Amino acid sequence: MERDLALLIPEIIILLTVVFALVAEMLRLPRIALAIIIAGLLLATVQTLPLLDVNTTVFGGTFRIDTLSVWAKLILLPATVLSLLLARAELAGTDREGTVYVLVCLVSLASVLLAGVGDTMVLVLGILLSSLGSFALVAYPRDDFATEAAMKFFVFASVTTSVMIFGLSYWFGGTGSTLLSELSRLDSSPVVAVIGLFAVIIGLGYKASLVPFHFWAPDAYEGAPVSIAAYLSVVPKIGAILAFAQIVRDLPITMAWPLIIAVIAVLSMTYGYLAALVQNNIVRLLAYSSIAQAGYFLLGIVAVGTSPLALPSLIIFSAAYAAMNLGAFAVVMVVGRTLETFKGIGRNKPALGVAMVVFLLSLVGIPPLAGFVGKFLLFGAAIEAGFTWLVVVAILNSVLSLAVYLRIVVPMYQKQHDDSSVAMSTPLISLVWVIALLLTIAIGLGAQLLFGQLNEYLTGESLHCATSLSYLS
Amino acid sequence: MTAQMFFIGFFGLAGVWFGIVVFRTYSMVRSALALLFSQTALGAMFLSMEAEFLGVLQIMMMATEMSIMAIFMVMFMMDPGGLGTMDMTHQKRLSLITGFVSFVAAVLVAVFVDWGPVATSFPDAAQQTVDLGLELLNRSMLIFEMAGVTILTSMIAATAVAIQPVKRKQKQ
Amino acid sequence: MNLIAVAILAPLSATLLIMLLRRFPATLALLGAAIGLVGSLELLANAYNGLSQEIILPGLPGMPLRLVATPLTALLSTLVAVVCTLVMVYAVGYMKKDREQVRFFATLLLFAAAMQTLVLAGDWILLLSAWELIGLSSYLLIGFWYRKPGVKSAAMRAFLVTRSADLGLYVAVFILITNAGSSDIASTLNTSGGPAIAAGLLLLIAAMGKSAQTPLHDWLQRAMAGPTPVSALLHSATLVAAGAILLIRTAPMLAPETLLVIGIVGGVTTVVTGLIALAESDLKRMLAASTSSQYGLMLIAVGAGVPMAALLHLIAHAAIKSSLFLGAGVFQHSRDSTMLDKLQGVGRNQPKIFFGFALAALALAGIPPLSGFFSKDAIIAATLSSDHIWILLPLALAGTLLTGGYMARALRILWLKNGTSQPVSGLAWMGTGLGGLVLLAVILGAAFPGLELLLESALNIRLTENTITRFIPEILGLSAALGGLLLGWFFPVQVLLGPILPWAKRGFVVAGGFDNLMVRPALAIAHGCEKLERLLYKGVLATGRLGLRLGKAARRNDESGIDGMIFSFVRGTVNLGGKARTLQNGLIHKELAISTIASAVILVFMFIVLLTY
Amino acid sequence: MYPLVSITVFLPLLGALLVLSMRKAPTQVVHGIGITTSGLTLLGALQMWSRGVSETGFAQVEQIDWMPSIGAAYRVGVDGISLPLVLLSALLFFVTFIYSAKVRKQPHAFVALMLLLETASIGAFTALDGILFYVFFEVSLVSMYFMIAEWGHEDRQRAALMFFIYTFLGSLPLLLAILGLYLGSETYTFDMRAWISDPPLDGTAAMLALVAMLITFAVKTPVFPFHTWLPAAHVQAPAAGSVILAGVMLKFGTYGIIRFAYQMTPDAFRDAGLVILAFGVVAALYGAFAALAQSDLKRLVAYTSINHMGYIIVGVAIAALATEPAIRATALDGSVLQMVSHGLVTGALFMLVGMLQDRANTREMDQFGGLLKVVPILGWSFVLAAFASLGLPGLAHFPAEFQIFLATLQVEPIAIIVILGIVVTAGLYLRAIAQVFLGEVGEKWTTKTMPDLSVRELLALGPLLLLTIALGVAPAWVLDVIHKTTANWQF
Amino acid sequence: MSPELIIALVSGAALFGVGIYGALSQTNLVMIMMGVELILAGAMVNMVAFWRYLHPDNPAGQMFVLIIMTVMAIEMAVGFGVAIARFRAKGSVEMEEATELKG
Repeated sequence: MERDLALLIPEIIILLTVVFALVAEMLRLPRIALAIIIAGLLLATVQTLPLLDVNTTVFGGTFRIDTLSVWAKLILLPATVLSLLLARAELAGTDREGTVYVLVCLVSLASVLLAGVGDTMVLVLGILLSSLGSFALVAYPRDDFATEAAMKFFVFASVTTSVMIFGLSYWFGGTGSTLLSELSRLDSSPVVAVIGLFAVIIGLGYKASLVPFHFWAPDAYEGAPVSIAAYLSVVPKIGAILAFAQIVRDLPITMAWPLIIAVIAVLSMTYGYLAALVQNNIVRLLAYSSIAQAGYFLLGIVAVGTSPLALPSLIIFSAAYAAMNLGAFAVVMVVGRTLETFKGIGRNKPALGVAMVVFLLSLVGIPPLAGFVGKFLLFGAAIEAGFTWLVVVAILNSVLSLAVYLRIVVPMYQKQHDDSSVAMSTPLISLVWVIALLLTIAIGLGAQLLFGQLNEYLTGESLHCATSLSYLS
Repeated sequence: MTAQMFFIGFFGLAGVWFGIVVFRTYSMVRSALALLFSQTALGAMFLSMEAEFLGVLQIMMMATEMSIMAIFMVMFMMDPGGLGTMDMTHQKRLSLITGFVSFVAAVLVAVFVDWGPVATSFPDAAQQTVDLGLELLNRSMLIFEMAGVTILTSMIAATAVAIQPVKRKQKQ
Repeated sequence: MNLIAVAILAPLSATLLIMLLRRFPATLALLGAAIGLVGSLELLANAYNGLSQEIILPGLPGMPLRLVATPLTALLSTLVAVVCTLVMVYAVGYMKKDREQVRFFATLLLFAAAMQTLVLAGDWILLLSAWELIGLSSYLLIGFWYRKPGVKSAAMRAFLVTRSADLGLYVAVFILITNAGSSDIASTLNTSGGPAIAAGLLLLIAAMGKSAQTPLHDWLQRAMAGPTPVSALLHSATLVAAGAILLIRTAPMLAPETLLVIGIVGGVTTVVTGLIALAESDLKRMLAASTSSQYGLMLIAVGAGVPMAALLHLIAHAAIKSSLFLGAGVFQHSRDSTMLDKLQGVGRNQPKIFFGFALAALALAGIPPLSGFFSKDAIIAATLSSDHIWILLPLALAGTLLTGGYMARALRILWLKNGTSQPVSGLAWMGTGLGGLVLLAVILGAAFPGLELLLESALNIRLTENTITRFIPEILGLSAALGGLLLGWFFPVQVLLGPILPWAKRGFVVAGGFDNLMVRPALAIAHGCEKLERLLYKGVLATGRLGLRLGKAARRNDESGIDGMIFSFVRGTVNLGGKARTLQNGLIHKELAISTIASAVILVFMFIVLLTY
Repeated sequence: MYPLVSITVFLPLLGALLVLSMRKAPTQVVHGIGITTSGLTLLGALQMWSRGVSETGFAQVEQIDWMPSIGAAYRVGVDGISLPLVLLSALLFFVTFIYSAKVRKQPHAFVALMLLLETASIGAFTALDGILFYVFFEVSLVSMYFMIAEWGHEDRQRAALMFFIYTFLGSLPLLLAILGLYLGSETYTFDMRAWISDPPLDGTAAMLALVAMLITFAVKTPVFPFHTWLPAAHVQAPAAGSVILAGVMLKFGTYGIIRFAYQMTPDAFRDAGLVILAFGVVAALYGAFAALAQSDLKRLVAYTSINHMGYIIVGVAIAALATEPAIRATALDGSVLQMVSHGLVTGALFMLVGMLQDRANTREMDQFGGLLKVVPILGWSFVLAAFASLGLPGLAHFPAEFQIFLATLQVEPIAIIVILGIVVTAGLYLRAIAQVFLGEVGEKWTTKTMPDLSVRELLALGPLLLLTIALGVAPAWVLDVIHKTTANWQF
Repeated sequence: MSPELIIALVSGAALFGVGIYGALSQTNLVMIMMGVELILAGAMVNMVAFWRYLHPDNPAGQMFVLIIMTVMAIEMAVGFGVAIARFRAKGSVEMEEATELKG
């Protein structure tokens, strides 16, 4: 028990942070709440570092401390901090802004837990926890849009989650356990495995906004404050994706689940970019783009278990995605929500323009930016898993994505915008996009720093895959 | 046909029937009450499956929950009494088909999957509770704690969403 | 210092000096030409003494560039140098009033250097390079007065026609190199069989282009748009000669079949262009046509298997034709025109020049003891010895006859009647150059036996076969020449040519000539490509638009769900309480329904996958 | 030994950062930095040249671990194929900087972008790592997009987009191929040397990878059906952009075809040789004919690029089809030399067209006439460059094309039909010269409206023209380097 | 295979079907929530049955039921929170009136 708790120190720190922040919020001291949370999250991040070499489970396998979950913390907690800075910039002075910070922190906790999920109950609670906070965050402005968005979000979430729970009950029937590690028993009863997986696809598909469970996402992002949209598009989504990876790691490969995930990946990428192609609201555009990016994540999922590249690629793309997406949203906060506001911004604010271009090109996957490295590894993993066709589709979609993102870039460098006023520009936002920019470039160039760590670590891990990473020197 | 079987079937049927009733009335209050009955029937069904702790818990929790729900019904409905015959549904046929298909699919799975050997022995009620307690505080402690955090979050979230800010009113 | 280098580098460095200094162009040009001439002469002297020289330069990998001075090449080099020098002397006078002497002399010298390279080249790559470079410099020279109307098209045509024909040389060179495994000309001459025939015919095409053989003779007449010294140079020993020189040099490898084709091409050319010359109303154009005709005669000689005869005629013709052109240039200056009807009687104003001109004309016609007589005689002798005597001999005789005819006609027009002329400046220079060339034209015949001996000693090419006595060809040639002269002097051209006169005046253009056969189709293809290009462009844009449309469709789908299906269900919704609710888009339940249906599909798909795996 | 190659590659990047950090610096200073940096880079390239290449494999290799766990590293080095291209790039950038020292519109961004482009270009030619190559390849794309979009002419946005989308679309298959090669390699490495010495793929996989790579490089080169972006991009690009685009970036395509397609999937390439050859022939002829139909001088030059690049494709295909090492070496020598020649000649031509446009604000040929009289130096330079472009002996293109055609005839005689291209190009250039420079001078062109070349322009143009002649007269100094590699080609 | 298990599972399936119908067909947020409750009830029935007849030795089954109950309660609570917020903003919790966000 002590050992388990020691391994859960980062999570515990987050929880304590929440408690203290709540107190601060009750005292109407939002700035202090924010400070506490940021300090707590950073502390939790730091406390995660000693766990880098750990590969174990706690509480009888219900939670996994392994590469995915540790790196999820290392990626998601800093991303949360950045989101909080954005939120502070956007929401400072509004009523109960501290609640937002607390909820963000809780959702991050849920996402972090999801990334280490080892038990179906953790999965259920993780999704629920992350959804609950998200509803409140989306509804925070309490205006027409926000409440509508929250309502739709809620309906979608509750229906999909409950269907997932219903489906998961069959897994218990099949294995007699709620542990994911027991899923290999389902080898003999594939129907049950399929039903359960189907349920998981629905539940996590909703959470990661995969087509066809994506409908809530554009509405929610549009209705929510931009900073919250940025947060939602990054942290809970990555948590859900990593949870997905944790689950499929234990599925018997014989039931050919990668194929169905590949199909969903194709749907997500294609639909997301197609829909993004006609958006004039940049937040919506980025929402659809994040749907498509989720499809790219699935390229890593299909390779889990067959390619040693799968997990590293997922992690690196997560980091890349977090950096570039947060950066793009931060720029949107500065410039404004519509395409029109972007006109000429590249000339008026060259640094900001360059940053946006970098983020968007990284989202497209142009080297040497972070998005490229991530996608490249994902492609490699998928090819190694035998999904070359999927990679071809992904690459074709990258072309589509180019069109999508160029729709933002092109007006940026078009004719001069008359009034060079911007929606909002505070040092905080600037700080965020500068950090995101540096990270986007740094991850692109220094992927090895991440990868070396991952590789070293993964070699010691017992994967289901026959190959190990040892020959990848 | 054992008694257990009968009771399970009976309460199951009752639960389903009240479930259907939920969507067949034009009054939300009635719907809430129907749901209450449905859930209670399920609680009884659990009891007949010798899961006593769960059964009791179900009945107690649902009673509370549904009463709250009924109160909200009154708050939000234009026609809480269901005096009119206002239809509260849309895309009915599609929903019907979907619901029916889901039902059939689930039944098919239930019937045609080889669930393996039926357990011959099972712990008595007291042992169950002990087991559950041990499970709660041992293996599933993290889950338990997560549930707690989730409840905390739901409180924060619900209040954050629902409570009208004071400042804003002043502004207006 | 190597003499080959002197022969080439002297004019080349003079070019560069002129371009750099931009002054004393005439002096430098003369100096360069003279030094080159000395070099060439010494080369010839060395060759006479049995010494041959060679320079090997790094070129393409495995294919070094060579310059060789064999008796043949040394002789040709000397010829080029002599003519160049004399033309240069003449040009000093001719160009006195022109303001762009720098450009003129620089180009002229460049041309001379390129020509020297061509004749001295010992490997195919260098020969090809020089071949193209003389094309370039002739383009520049012909286009010298680029602002004059017609000049640019003349220059362009000259370059284009020759370059098109040059493709033959390119391919022939490739074939020869492939076959011999070396680009050395000497070693490729051993080629035989199919490659030899193919290469020979391709070389003929190239030669036809450069030597303006029918049907590619048109450009040469148009090239008269350039200054007269240029014409003199191009038409005598250089540009046009390149074709004949090429065939002479490669004669050892030419197969009998190729030789026959060459002979026929030459024969046809000599007759066709002879007729054109006869009908021509412009002195310089007439001389140009005559050049084609004379080269036709040379090709007959090559075709008859006696390239030596061709070579002799080439040498004689070089001196003669440059004299004629230089004379024509003086006439042009005195009357400001080259049209024959404006030049009537100009000979009386410039009697000395006319005397030289007439001597050269007679030499060209083949009147003994002028040089042309001997070379023509050699050609006719060659046809007599040929296997195809009945084809080649009549053609050669007809060519000779026509030569006499048009030269007599020209002389008659230039001498009879009176006209007024203006004084010509720089006459001294022009006279000197002209005099030198006329002198050569007159006396070169005496040098022929010596030349034959020289070349025989080098065993480079086959000698005139003396099996038939020289008497017969002499008689035949002389009578044809005299007959031609008499006809030309006494009968007007209308009588001589009769019905074909208009056709001949137009240069026997077949099917619209070059324009219709080459330019139009090329432009048509080009415009076709352009159309295709537009189409492609549109195609790309259309694809882009398709993508956009798909995107819009995706959005609509999101807005209204799978419309048709759901709409009918929703329409059935009863709306009670008098509260009409309008159905709107963007409804969560529809989206949920889509999700549900889609997930059902996914489930089915999963089971299908499950069953198939 | 200091890391010369890396210094040469990243020197421009340093310059770019310097420029960006000096936001207040006046225009002249900025251009001065650009010229100096590119000049130093040129010196670096020259020193690389003096260090030479080795007979086997790559020389001057520098290597630092980057992502060792997936076998990606920073590896640069040169061989006889890349070294001339490096020198060419450095030179072209240098002269382009001199030429564009007049740019007044956002000089900081311009110079920084150009320097970035220079790093990307030299980097792409020296990269010996699959990922590194791709990185440089894409960076060049982005820089060029902004170059066209920002400093281009009338319809620049559209052209830039077209360029970007087209080449980006084209570059993705390469990514796929690189992944394939990577996963096919025994030790999971991105080392291009390993891929070359031991081609990782065979059979259908190799063919698929080949097709992917060919698509990429065919778009970049560009080859006939994929070329539509080129005229648009060229016409709209600023003169400096055109020079770089034609002089350097088109070479990525042909370089890639040799380095990747040919060297890494040699067997598949040989199997597909005839098809590639056909594409090359069609491209060469189509480019020539399409150029003939143009009335816009810049489009004309752009289309002739397609023609010249077609010859290179022909050369490479012939090299693959050839069985004799000597012939293969000839074909490759010709192809590589053709890249260099094309860079010099077309660079000069685009510069000249740019100078004309600067003076006249039009590129339509029928607007001009008799300009030789007004701007003799410009005119004669154009004539020289045009004749070089049409393959006149003694000028840069001749030795290259000669070798290509020679090898073509030896290997696939029917393909010699491609030689028709040289007549068509001759025709179109003569037509252009006649229309623009010969004939009567138009009234509006006086020495006032159209001054002759300035010193700056001469300095920019001079090196290119001199090298054009030098390469034509004595190609050996470049060919020796190329031949060293091609003569020892290992298959 | 025990008939009790089947009966229970069929009941669960029926509840699930009804719940799905409700979630899809209702126009009102609260009613949709009821549908969700029924789906979850179905899941509970399944879980209890599986635990009782297949894996009584694993208390995780019961635990899961507890969790599902929690989920039901929490969803209801938060659902009402959202509903209140919506009601305040718009005066109705009808889904069909929530059409501002689309596209």
